[in-house]
Amino acid sequence: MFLLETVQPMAATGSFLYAWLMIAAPLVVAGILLVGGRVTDAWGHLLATLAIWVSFAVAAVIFAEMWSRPVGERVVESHLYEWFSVGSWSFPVGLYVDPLSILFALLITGVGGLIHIYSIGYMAHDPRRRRFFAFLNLFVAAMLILVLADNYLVLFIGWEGVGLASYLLISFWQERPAAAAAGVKAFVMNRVGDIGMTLAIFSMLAMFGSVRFQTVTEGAAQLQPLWATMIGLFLLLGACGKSAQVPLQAWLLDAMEGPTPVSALIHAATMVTAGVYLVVRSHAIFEASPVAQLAVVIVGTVTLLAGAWIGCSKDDIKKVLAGSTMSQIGYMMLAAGIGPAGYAFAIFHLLTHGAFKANMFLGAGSVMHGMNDDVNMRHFGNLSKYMKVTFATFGIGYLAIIGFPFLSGYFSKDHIIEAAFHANAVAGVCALLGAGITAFYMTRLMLMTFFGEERWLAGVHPHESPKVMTIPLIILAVLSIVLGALMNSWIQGWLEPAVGNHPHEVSLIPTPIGWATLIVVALGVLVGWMVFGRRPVPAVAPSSSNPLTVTGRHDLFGDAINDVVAVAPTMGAARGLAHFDKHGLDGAVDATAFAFGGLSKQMRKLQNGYARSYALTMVLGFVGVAVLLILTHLA
Amino acid sequence: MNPENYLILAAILFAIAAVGVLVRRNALIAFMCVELMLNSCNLVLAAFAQMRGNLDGQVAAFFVMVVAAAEVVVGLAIVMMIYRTRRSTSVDDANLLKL
Amino acid sequence: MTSLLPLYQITVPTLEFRQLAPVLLLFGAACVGVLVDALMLGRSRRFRSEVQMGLVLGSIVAALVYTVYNWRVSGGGELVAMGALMLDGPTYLMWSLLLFFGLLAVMLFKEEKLGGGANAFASSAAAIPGSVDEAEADRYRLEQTEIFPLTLFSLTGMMVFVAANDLLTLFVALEVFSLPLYLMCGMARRRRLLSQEAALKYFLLGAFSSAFFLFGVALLYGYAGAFDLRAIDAAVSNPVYGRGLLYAGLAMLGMGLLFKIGIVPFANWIPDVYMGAPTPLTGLMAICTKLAAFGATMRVFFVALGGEAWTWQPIFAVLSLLTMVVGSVMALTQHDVKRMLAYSSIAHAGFILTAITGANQNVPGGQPTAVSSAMFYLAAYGLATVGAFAVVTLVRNAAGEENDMAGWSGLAAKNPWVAGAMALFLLSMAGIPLTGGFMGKWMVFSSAWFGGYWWLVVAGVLTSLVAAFIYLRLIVTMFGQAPARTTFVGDASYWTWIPIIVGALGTVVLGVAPDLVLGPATMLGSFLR
Amino acid sequence: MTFPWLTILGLVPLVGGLLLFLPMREASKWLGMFFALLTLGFGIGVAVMYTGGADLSVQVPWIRPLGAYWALGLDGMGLAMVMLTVILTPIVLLVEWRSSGLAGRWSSQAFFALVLILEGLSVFVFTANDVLLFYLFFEATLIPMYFLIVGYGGPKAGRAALKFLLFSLAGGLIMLASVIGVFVVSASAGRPTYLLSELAAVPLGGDVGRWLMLGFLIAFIVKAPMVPVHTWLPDAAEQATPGSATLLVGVLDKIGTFGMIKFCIGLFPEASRWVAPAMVVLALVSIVWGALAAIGSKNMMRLVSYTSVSHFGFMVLGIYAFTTTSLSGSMFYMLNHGFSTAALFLAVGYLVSRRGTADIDAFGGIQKVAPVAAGMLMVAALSSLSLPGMATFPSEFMVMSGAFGRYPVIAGLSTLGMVLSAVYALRLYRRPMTGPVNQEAAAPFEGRDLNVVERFAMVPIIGALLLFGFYPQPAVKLVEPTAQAVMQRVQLADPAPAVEGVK
Repeated sequence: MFLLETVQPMAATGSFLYAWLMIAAPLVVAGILLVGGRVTDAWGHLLATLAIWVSFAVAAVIFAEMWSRPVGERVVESHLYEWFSVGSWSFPVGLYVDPLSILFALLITGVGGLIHIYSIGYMAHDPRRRRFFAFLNLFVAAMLILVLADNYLVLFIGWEGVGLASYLLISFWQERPAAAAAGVKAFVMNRVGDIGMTLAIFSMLAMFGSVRFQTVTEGAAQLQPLWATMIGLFLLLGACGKSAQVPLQAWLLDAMEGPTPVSALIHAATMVTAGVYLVVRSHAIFEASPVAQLAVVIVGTVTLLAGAWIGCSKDDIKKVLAGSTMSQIGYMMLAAGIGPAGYAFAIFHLLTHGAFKANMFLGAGSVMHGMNDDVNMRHFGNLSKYMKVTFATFGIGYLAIIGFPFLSGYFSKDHIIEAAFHANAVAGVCALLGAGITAFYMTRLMLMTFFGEERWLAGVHPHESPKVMTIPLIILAVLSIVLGALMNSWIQGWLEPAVGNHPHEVSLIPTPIGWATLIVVALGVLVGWMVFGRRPVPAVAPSSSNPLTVTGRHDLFGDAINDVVAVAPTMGAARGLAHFDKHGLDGAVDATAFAFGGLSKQMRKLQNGYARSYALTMVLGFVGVAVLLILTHLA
Repeated sequence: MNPENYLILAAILFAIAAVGVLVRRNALIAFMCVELMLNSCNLVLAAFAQMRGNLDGQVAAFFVMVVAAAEVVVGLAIVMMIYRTRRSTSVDDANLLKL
Repeated sequence: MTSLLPLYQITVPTLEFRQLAPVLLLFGAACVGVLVDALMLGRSRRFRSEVQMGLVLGSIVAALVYTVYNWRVSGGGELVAMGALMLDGPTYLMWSLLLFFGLLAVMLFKEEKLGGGANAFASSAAAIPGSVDEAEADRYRLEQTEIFPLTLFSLTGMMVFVAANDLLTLFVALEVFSLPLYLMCGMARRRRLLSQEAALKYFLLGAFSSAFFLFGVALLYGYAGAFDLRAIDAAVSNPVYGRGLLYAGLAMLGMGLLFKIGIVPFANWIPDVYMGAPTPLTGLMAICTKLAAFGATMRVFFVALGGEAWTWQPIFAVLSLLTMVVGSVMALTQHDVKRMLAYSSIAHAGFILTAITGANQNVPGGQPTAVSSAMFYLAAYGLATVGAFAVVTLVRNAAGEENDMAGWSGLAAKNPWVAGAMALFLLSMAGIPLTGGFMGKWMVFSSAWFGGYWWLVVAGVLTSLVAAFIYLRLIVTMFGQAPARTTFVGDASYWTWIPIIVGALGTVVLGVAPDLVLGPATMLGSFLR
Repeated sequence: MTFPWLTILGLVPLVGGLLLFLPMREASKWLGMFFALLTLGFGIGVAVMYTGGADLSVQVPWIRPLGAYWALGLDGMGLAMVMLTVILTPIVLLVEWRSSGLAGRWSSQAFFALVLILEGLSVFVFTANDVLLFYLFFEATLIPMYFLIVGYGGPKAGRAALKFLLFSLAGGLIMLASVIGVFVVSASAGRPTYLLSELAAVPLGGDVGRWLMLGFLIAFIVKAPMVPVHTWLPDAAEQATPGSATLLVGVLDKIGTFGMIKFCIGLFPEASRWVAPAMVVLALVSIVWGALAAIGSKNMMRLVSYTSVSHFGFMVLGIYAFTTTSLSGSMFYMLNHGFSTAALFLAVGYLVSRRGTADIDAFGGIQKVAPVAAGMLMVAALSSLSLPGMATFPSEFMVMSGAFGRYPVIAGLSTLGMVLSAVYALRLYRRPMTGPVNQEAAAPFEGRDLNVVERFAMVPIIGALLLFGFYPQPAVKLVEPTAQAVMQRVQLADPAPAVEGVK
């Protein structure tokens, strides 16, 4: 292990002084909308959208200023106030603006802003639109706290804040029991991950007496290996929860119950990538523990395959995309676990994925918009004719994700696969395989949705969405095309102050592994076309005994496993304890009372009303006393 | 004669009287047994006065007699009252108050 | 002085009239009371009870004043009446308490408004229940007022009992205070059958136990050759004769005393007698008899038998444990309020006995002794008890007092003040803080602990929990249940209200500012030996 | 002697409460509220004086033969608890303004009187510097609480109240034995005293100290309440009105943890160190047990009270972990938990008052018809699950992170409580509020979302939760000196960071 070069943060100056505005704007607006009530119904959504763009503007200005600074001055720490301090521990609230976090801020506010605009159209007729925008703003604020925090505890505030917002938005249509349940499930599973987060924080406090990124990064190398591993694994657990990585993946599919813009923003572009951010941010810890690193690689690899598997077998368009999201985040995890070589690639893929996946989710939303909110792809077909803009933009996203040359996914994913091969052949092969599967199920999605015959349900009249929805799609599609090429050779250098890696040379020309990837992807597309493109798709899912399909349709039995491992025991214990309290503990108390009552009734029989019996009792008592006297004297 | 014999006699008397209280139902007889117990005490007092060589015990016996007389007055009054009400002097008949 | 009457000379006994004034006052008033009953005939007959009450109140108040005055003047610690009585700190303390509670309890005797112009006692106890005589006596208000002089006689006996310095005086006093009580027990106006039965039982068992008592006295006399307590103490320290006599005497004497207190297994009489006796008298017995008996027990065991403490302490410990448990447990399922209070009084006796078990006499630093602890407890208990029995007389149905707990349900809705006062008394008995009962419990338990009996304290607090349930049950009945239909709160005169109000105030004062009573009590806490 | 502010602070509500027993008409409520607000005013005044450095303690001999004093004083923890009491009381009065006088209940005048008496007694409990004085008021608080349950509770209130009283009395009486024991030991050591400051010099170590400490501890465990003597709380809370339940759980139960810190540890530092491992385990059991039982509860009031069992587990964990952080966290938690539980009970109470039952399955889709009520319940539930941004988070974090330094495994396992808290809190929201609108359940809510008074009552509570969530520093600094004093008393130092030389 080598000690990484780190850049000392400097105090905030210039536009950095206003970094807090990024968080404050959406937070304040969320507060206004929630407290203000119906008064704000008419213009609330506009205000909310404005707030996000204000944040974006601030982020952009800061980004520009950061770019203009020399590399050594790009990490800025701005202390806001003392949250609390106790004993020798101090927990300040501060912002940590560095090349990594500003990229996130741009992603969050940029994609967030687009999705806000999109939502204006998407949620136009929802009676609780104001609340929706308030929650979205709350989410953006929390997410910004997460990425801009200068220590793990403040990060945790954002971490939980996005969890809350995610819960609120998944359950947004709460009159649907499935949505309400999905929200709770998401929150609770995230909380399981939070065990890891909190334990990591506790461990850091025990080890360093501080949770500042700076302190942890500098001190990580001095950790005992055991503790480094522990902290690493704790962090990984947290990351798994938030990023829906195996084994805490089950909530993400259910989370698709939320409105589609939510799926796009939270469950594709931003929140679910927080785990990757966390691992990259904590790179020093992982570098101190090869075990933890390996664990990250394993989790990432397993998840990228698992997500892809699920993506292959779902008919629900959003769930396919959700599986795909899991899978893509698996790639990022894998990259982040590889070590210094992978951090930049993880972030790179994260950014491009944010663009094209948001694009596709919004596209799916647009499709649903035209299909009376149906999500079953078996009821779609031939939509390319009726929804041209949606089709075009979706198509670009499709090409980007499968890694069509020179679109954004091509650069970012190939780098990961290549890096994976260098680090760990097994992971590399899996990643390569995953790329093929990705191509397969995305092809399936495209074919079932936009091509083939029309399998629409009665009364459905597909139509293109309004401009307010298509314009964000177009912008995101453009980003999906150019982002990869723009950042390919730039990202490593840019992130150097944050992750301390020296850039590798990356070229636009495919390497041997790159070629292999292209071939595998092409194969995937071909197979997809062979299966779904050449013959009609049944409108009802054919029953299948293929274990792969069955497992995939059941989300790899994630719910069943959770049920057996956690839910059933917990609920059983809960009911058992509630019952035991009433009948066991209270029963014991009642039994004692009852026993005393019975004793009392028995003893009262001695009080039989006969004076002679009383006299006898007295004499016997006297004898007893006499015996006692004798006994005490013998003793 | 050994004065201790008086003590033994007194003890026997006391025991007999006490058993009498326990076994006899008739309130008057039970009451008489109590008096017998008091008298056995008198015997003890007198015997000890002799043994200890002072008169205190004997004087005390007189006090006891007076007290016993007073007790008789009260006791008979109560027994009479009960008898007039219930037409019975059985102690066991009076057992309304119990449990 | 080892004998009462020296053989060859007869001295004229000297009586210290000032010191003896409280006793003599009561005794004199009692005698006058007898005459009043006998001589006020014809027209003046109807004023009898007023005159009697005046006599009683006047004499008790005067005696109380005299007691306090004597205490200020003499400060305690002198033998009077030829060595028959010891006027030391505890004596003054107990006299004051006896007179105070006697005064409170006797007020209930005079309550006539509640019963529609008649008090709780039979107008003519000699008349057969249900007979023409009785009806006539009721109709023409041919009231006998012997209860008042009888009460005074009894109080006189109690005062002598707690001050007696020799066993013979003790015995005589025992009878003097018991005999009137036996009689009065049978004099209830209503439910006379029960009342008479109570009298019979009380008398028979009381006489039985005093025979044991007397036998014990005789044996101790045999052991020590004298009746004087200090002579016995001397004999215990320097034994001349075998200890068999001592132990047998101790046991029998103890039985007689514990019977009067009501310590299990000598307490069978308490529930029956308390239940059958007229309620105002129950109030008097519950506190004054107990107080006197405890006072005498402590005097005998601390002064005369203090040298044998290691012998009787374990026995007392066992008995107090037994008493606490039996009293509390048996009260748990009672439905009759008076009977419940009777059982609870047994339990309280057990709690107080723990203080005697501890037997801490001369403790440093002006802390409470066993005597002051027990007396404090009795004071707190007395206030609550007198008040509680006064409330019992108030809660009535068409036939008289409503003693069934079912009839008490929802009392709070009918008269929150009465229910509130009762709740206060019950809470005090349960030992809830800010009431006198709590401080009392604290005192007796700390006394026991000082004597090394910490396990008894633990057992005591656990028993307190059971005991608390008893009182809480009645509180729940009064406050938490729907009002019973046939029960009402009687319209009483101030003779009932004064004890209730004094009881309530006293209970709170003892709980909040115990120093007022505890200070003097602690000062007077040690017997002169 | 200075002006006895603390005595006045306790006497004002006591006198007010007693005054309210006098017959009067509608004015009684206003008078009651006046006294509650007056107390609040005094409380704020006392807080200002305390933070200004004024010495507010009084010490007057009270029962000389016992060495007991009328000794009142404040420390950070005491002030926090006093403030909690005086803030919650007017809120409770406001909430119960109408409902206390419903048919089948006692008069609302008596309710106001009892609440005020309870407030006064609580103030004395939290300020007593004398063991006997503390004990006296500790037990005395039971009585008004008992009547509050009996007189205003549900159909089984009598039984529940009795259970509450008997459990508390059981603990209290065991404590009485120890209180007496302390007297005996101190008297044997020379001069009897109950003054905390003087008892500090009395040797209360060894086996005797342990036994005496256990007596205190058992009472506080019952009071807090911790598993396995917690079963009285759900019953009492289920039957009590929301206002009474708030006072019961929010204020009265705090005496348990308060007592552990001030008396168990203050009097018996050595024995407390000895018992700490067991207490930590018991705390963990309480955390998990309470949370699970909350999940398994069908009655919302029961559910809320079970959450408190869990939360008290955290407080106890923080206390017996013996670090400055965890202790401060516990004390801070005591304050926050008061607000958090109040919010929960009041929010649930609003639902119950309209629907007439607390059965969680009797509701459904209420959010649609009563969004404000739903919002309140949501905020309350979030504070219960210690979401960052809520005041409960920093406190729970301090407890666990502090405890982690000494008992990593236990503290680690206690994080299970976090997960379970999410389950019960969201269950509490989801069942009544979400899903399809249950017509029968929703009818009573139609057009009857929270009224102005009900909203107004929630504002200070939620305000406090958010304020201390985002800016806990003042509260932490208030209680930290107490934590440091405890650390000094038990002679333990905070665990040092394992990695040296990093800053």
